[in-house]
Amino acid sequence: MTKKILEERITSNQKIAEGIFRMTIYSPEIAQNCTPGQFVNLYPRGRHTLLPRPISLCKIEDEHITLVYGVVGQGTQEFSEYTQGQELRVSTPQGNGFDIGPSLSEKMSKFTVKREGEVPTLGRSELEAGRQMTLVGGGLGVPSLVALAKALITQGHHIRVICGFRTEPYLIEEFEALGISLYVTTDSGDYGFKGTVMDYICAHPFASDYYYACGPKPMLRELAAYCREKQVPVQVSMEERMGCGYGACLGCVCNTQRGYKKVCSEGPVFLGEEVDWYA
Amino acid sequence: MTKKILEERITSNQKIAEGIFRMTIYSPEIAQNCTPGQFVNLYPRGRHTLLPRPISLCKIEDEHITLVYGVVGQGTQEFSEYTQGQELRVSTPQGNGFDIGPSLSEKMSKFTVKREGEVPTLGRSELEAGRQMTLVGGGLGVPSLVALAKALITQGHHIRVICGFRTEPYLIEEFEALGISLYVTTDSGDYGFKGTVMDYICAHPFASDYYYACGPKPMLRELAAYCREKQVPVQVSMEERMGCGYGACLGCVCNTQRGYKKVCSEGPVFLGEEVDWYA
Amino acid sequence: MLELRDKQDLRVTIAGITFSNPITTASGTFSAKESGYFYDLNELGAVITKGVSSHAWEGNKTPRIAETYGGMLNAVGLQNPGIDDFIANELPWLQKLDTKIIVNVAGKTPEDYYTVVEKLWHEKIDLLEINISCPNIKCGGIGFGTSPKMAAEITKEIKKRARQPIIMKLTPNVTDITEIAKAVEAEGADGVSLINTLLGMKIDVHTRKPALFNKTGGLSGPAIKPVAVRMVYQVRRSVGIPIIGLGGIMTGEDAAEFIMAGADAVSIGTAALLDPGAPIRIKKELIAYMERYHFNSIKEIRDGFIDL
Amino acid sequence: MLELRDKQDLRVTIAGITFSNPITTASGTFSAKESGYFYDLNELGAVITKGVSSHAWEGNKTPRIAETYGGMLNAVGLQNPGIDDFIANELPWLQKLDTKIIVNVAGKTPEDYYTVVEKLWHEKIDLLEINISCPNIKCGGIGFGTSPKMAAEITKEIKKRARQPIIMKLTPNVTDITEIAKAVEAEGADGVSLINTLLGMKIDVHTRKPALFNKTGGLSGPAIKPVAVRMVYQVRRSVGIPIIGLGGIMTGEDAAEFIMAGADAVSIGTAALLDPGAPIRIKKELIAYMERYHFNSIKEIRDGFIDL
Ligand SMILES: Cc1cc2nc3c(=O)[nH]c(=O)nc-3n(C[C@H](O)[C@H](O)[C@H](O)COP(=O)(O)OP(=O)(O)OC[C@H]3O[C@@H](n4cnc5c(N)ncnc54)[C@H](O)[C@@H]3O)c2cc1C
Ligand SMILES: Cc1cc2nc3c(=O)[nH]c(=O)nc-3n(C[C@H](O)[C@H](O)[C@H](O)COP(=O)(O)OP(=O)(O)OC[C@H]3O[C@@H](n4cnc5c(N)ncnc54)[C@H](O)[C@@H]3O)c2cc1C
Ligand SMILES: Cc1cc2nc3c(=O)[nH]c(=O)nc-3n(C[C@H](O)[C@H](O)[C@H](O)COP(=O)(O)O)c2cc1C
Ligand SMILES: Cc1cc2nc3c(=O)[nH]c(=O)nc-3n(C[C@H](O)[C@H](O)[C@H](O)COP(=O)(O)O)c2cc1C
Ligand code: FES
Ligand code: FES
Repeated sequence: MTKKILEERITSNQKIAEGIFRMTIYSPEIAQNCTPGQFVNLYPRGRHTLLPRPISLCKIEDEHITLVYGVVGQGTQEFSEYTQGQELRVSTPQGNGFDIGPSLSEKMSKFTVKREGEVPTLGRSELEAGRQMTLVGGGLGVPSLVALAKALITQGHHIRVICGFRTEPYLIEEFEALGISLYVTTDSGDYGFKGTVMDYICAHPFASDYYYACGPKPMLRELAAYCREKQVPVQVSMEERMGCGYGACLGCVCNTQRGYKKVCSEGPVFLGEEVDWYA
Repeated sequence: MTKKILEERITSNQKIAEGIFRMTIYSPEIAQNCTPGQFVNLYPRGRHTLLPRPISLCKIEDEHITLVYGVVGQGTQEFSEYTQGQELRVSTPQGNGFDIGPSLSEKMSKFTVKREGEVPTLGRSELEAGRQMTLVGGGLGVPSLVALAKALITQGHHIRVICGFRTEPYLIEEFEALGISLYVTTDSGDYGFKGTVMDYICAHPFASDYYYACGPKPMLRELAAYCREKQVPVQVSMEERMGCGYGACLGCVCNTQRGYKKVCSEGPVFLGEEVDWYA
Repeated sequence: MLELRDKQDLRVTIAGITFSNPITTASGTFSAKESGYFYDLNELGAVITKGVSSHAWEGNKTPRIAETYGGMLNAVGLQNPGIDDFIANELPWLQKLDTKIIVNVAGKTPEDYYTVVEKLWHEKIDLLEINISCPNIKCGGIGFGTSPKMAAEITKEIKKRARQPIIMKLTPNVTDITEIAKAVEAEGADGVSLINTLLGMKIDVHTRKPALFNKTGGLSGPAIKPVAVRMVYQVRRSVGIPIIGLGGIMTGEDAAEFIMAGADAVSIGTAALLDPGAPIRIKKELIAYMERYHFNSIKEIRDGFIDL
Repeated sequence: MLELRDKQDLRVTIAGITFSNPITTASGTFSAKESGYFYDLNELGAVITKGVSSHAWEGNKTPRIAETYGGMLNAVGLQNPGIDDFIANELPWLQKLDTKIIVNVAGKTPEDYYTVVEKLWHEKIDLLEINISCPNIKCGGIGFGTSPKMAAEITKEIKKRARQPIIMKLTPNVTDITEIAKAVEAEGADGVSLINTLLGMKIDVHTRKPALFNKTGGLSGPAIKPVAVRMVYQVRRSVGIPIIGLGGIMTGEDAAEFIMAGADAVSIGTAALLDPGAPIRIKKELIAYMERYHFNSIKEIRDGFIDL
């Protein structure tokens, strides 16, 4: 009895790029009990669209959370029409979020539940000291890296962020405000490096102790292969179409070395190593 | 190509009795092309409630129409939550309305279509001069009598209105403002005469050249039987569950001496004589 | 990357009859007179009439309509004035239109169907849609549609007697729709329409009575679309004859979905009750969809489906 | 006219087992662990587990879920760790609860079912729900549920091997559900659950592919409620054994509707995906409904139905 569906108030909801919106919600209950990489379920009001829409936490403040979402279908279209002051149905945080090292793992375990033996162990030692971390994001995978970057900085790591977009980048100023190394790519070449994030990584070799990534599956797959070759750990945040969004329906599985795992409750973050990319 | 679904603006929407709301809509297009007894279809936005809700015209002004409706289910619940300034989907006027005499019949024929031989003829001569008219309404049938009373006064008739309610009456002030004889009954006896309108009529015999009625079917049936006995014409506005509300689906029929007739496009007003009350 | 393109070619051909576009009106949800107040009927690919029977039918008592979540139930019971009245009073009016005419034929006995198709022999109409699937008629109709044997039999007999091509309208209330489709194809059906309504029921827990006088009724509207798409998909892979697809089409994208599943044309039913101009809106949306994805013809949409 | 009344008696008895209330969890939409974060599981009349098979099943590839108008499609494909894992890891946990336990049994072959029910012989569980109706398993499952003969056969054989009473879960994808219900009753089924999902399909016209990896899937949610109510109504008038009614129940009034149609208990499925606490909310709403209309027991609701 620790999870809930809340009715929370929207404090702002604005377009930040073509088809991309940023929504801020007043919710101390969520803000004080979440970690980067977790997501919330938003429940549309349009009663013919029944299922929740999972959206990652982008920024976590004392009493507010920020979500950044793209308008791709009916649910997100509806969200984009919400106005400041309106209430929306939102779940408490779901999933396990990124593993960002020992000092936070205690906090994490309060809000996430893993069966014995299921905690990823590979790469945990790498998280212990001030390391060189690379965060790789593609499109609507970029938002969840904002909260992650901030948390990793607090842990004393050195952060490099590489973000890819189709044509128009967003959230750039958020990363810049953190004072980290930022590299932007666009498919169109309209901004930054022309190409994908993987094109960029291959063209500009650099050293990195650890990778985190969120974005489209082909990007994650390529990055996981790259990291395996380099023998560097990578955590990937997987996306899958969901039914319940809280672990009851087995709708959202990801194929791993240990069989199908639920993205919503056992993910969305997995080690690149454990995902069966070609299932 | 003369009918339309309009997006019109609500100018007010207020509770006037327990569970009863009055909505005013700015719509010159409707207001200038309708007659008493016609109705409009309101289309809910809640996309799981698909079908239109027929609501009678209660008041017709130059550029506004007023609807009075009871909250009985999901559709009317939704309407009751609409606020001033909001737009709603509303059809142009449907059905034939009350036949209120020759001077208006020309106007009527512009907006309603009847097949040859289907125009009620009984009682038309009675409409020609300044007669004694009785309007009988029950519950949510009362609203449509407001517009009717006003139109009949304009025609120079003498009007008596008898309205029945469960416990709490409404629209009383509208009738009083017309300066006509008004008799109110309530089932509970909380207001006016205790009993039904038929109880009232039987208890207080009076002379009347013509009757109009709108209300629950049992009331209409009793009144029609009464009028037949008295050999006085009566026009009744029938209610039936609708599909399309414009004559396409045959969902809303009323059994008449000439077979099933569509309430939405061939009614809702019928002569008491032509309805087959015991079908 | 915008190129100059020709206007899309929306034409489709069903049983040798070419429609200007794939949009038709689902039987029972369209009245030429009443629908004609809302839009120009000539814009339709074809009109499909309300079911016509050998003699006048009264239909069921009211309530005939009930609303459900994302759908509706109807138990109209095929009220219609009979074929003679139809030919005398309605058909001449339809024949003035510049669109194709499909007459939907209803019956309780085989003879009922024969009478109607024989009386239509000399009439200028394009196609017949034979409803062997109405759930609201006690004594027959749906019976023919639920057994492959009976469906085959009635198809064969009607085919002998009809001058116009016949489209058999099938019921979804069966274990295996492909069996029925194959049976009617084997006996010479020129096409199939699917689906008719799903048999449903609603109880009003406030009045404590069935919401329909007839108790059960036919479920239609967007709620049933996934069942309809599945059946069109299955039937497309089982028979070679054309398919008119319907069941819950509300938008141009829904129409495209049916075409991808295998429909040659589509019908708009319930959508036209809640939006009288729906057939024309849906046609426009279908064109917009084709423009967006650079489809130049209905066939290109169908072929665009990636069904690995 | 308000009188002082006792608290309503919500108890219902199915095959000799008395539930504290008629609310149960539809198989496959409930996880004791995950659902238990949202509400007190002891409030349920019974828990019904996800389908359990003789060995671990992988289930289908993703996407397994698609949304439709007022409903959803799923093609999970009965992923489960198998009966041994279930008995070792899940059952002990369920047995600590103060509610009834119904284990849903899945199989592709008759032997699959036998293995599961035999392994459950010694376990403290209350009822078995035998799923002969899953549309997402290629090699079987639904096959048993679509033919009266096969349904009868499998019922008879399972009945021989099971210690607990068996509830046969039927598929709605049949021409006549009453035939199947009568067949399983004749062979000793202690009850029936209806309905499982309707077979449906969705094509994403943007990606131009089926929305589900498995192409077709099971349609559930409020969209299908009228079909479910109709089937419960028909089956109630065809057999004497108890019925667990389900299919699109979203509110307490929906639960009352199923009870009026003839259900002895109800299951909450899709509603719990969009509102994890739905079973308990629906229970409260059912109580409120009973208060409003002065029903004191579930039987009084059923008897309150006016079916002229
Ligand atoms: C763990 C997790 C975290 C996520 N975090 C985020 C996040 O932070 N930000 C974010 O934006 N998303 C995020 N997503 C994705 C997000 O959940 C989906 O984009 C959202 O649920 C889509 O809902 P919808 O109703 O708008 O689209 P739906 O109607 O469900 O449609 C979705 C898909 O249908 C197709 N489609 C529908 N309509 C159209 C159209 N008109 N044109 C073209 N294609 C169409 C597209 O393929 C589209 O992606 C996340 C997903 C997961 C699983
Ligand atoms: C020609 C015509 C003119 C009309 N004019 C008017 C008018 O001027 N004013 C007016 O108010 N109505 C009028 N009506 C009736 C009006 O159309 C209906 O009341 C309305 O469509 C109901 O819609 P709904 O969605 O609110 O109710 P629905 O959800 O459709 O439910 C309707 C019925 O279900 C039952 N019901 C549903 N929920 C509940 C509940 N919570 N408690 C108890 N019972 C329930 C009741 O029996 C109720 O009447 C008219 C009808 C016709 C045919
Ligand atoms: C009010 C109504 C009346 C109908 N009457 C007929 C009919 O006379 N003949 C027929 O073949 N189908 C009839 N149908 C079925 C429709 O033509 C169509 O097959 C079904 O409604 C599914 O399509 P939809 O979801 O777009 O409405 C009727 C449907 C409705 C809603
Ligand atoms: C995601 C999902 C998984 C399901 N898995 C099972 C299952 O394992 N066994 C079973 O008998 N029914 C299964 N069902 C069917 C449901 O138990 C239920 O019969 C159906 O969904 C209709 O009820 P609803 O509309 O309330 O969801 C599943 C349904 C869903 C939505
Ligand atoms: S979405 Fe239901 S288990 Fe993940
Ligand atoms: S409601 Fe459709 S004909 Fe009257």
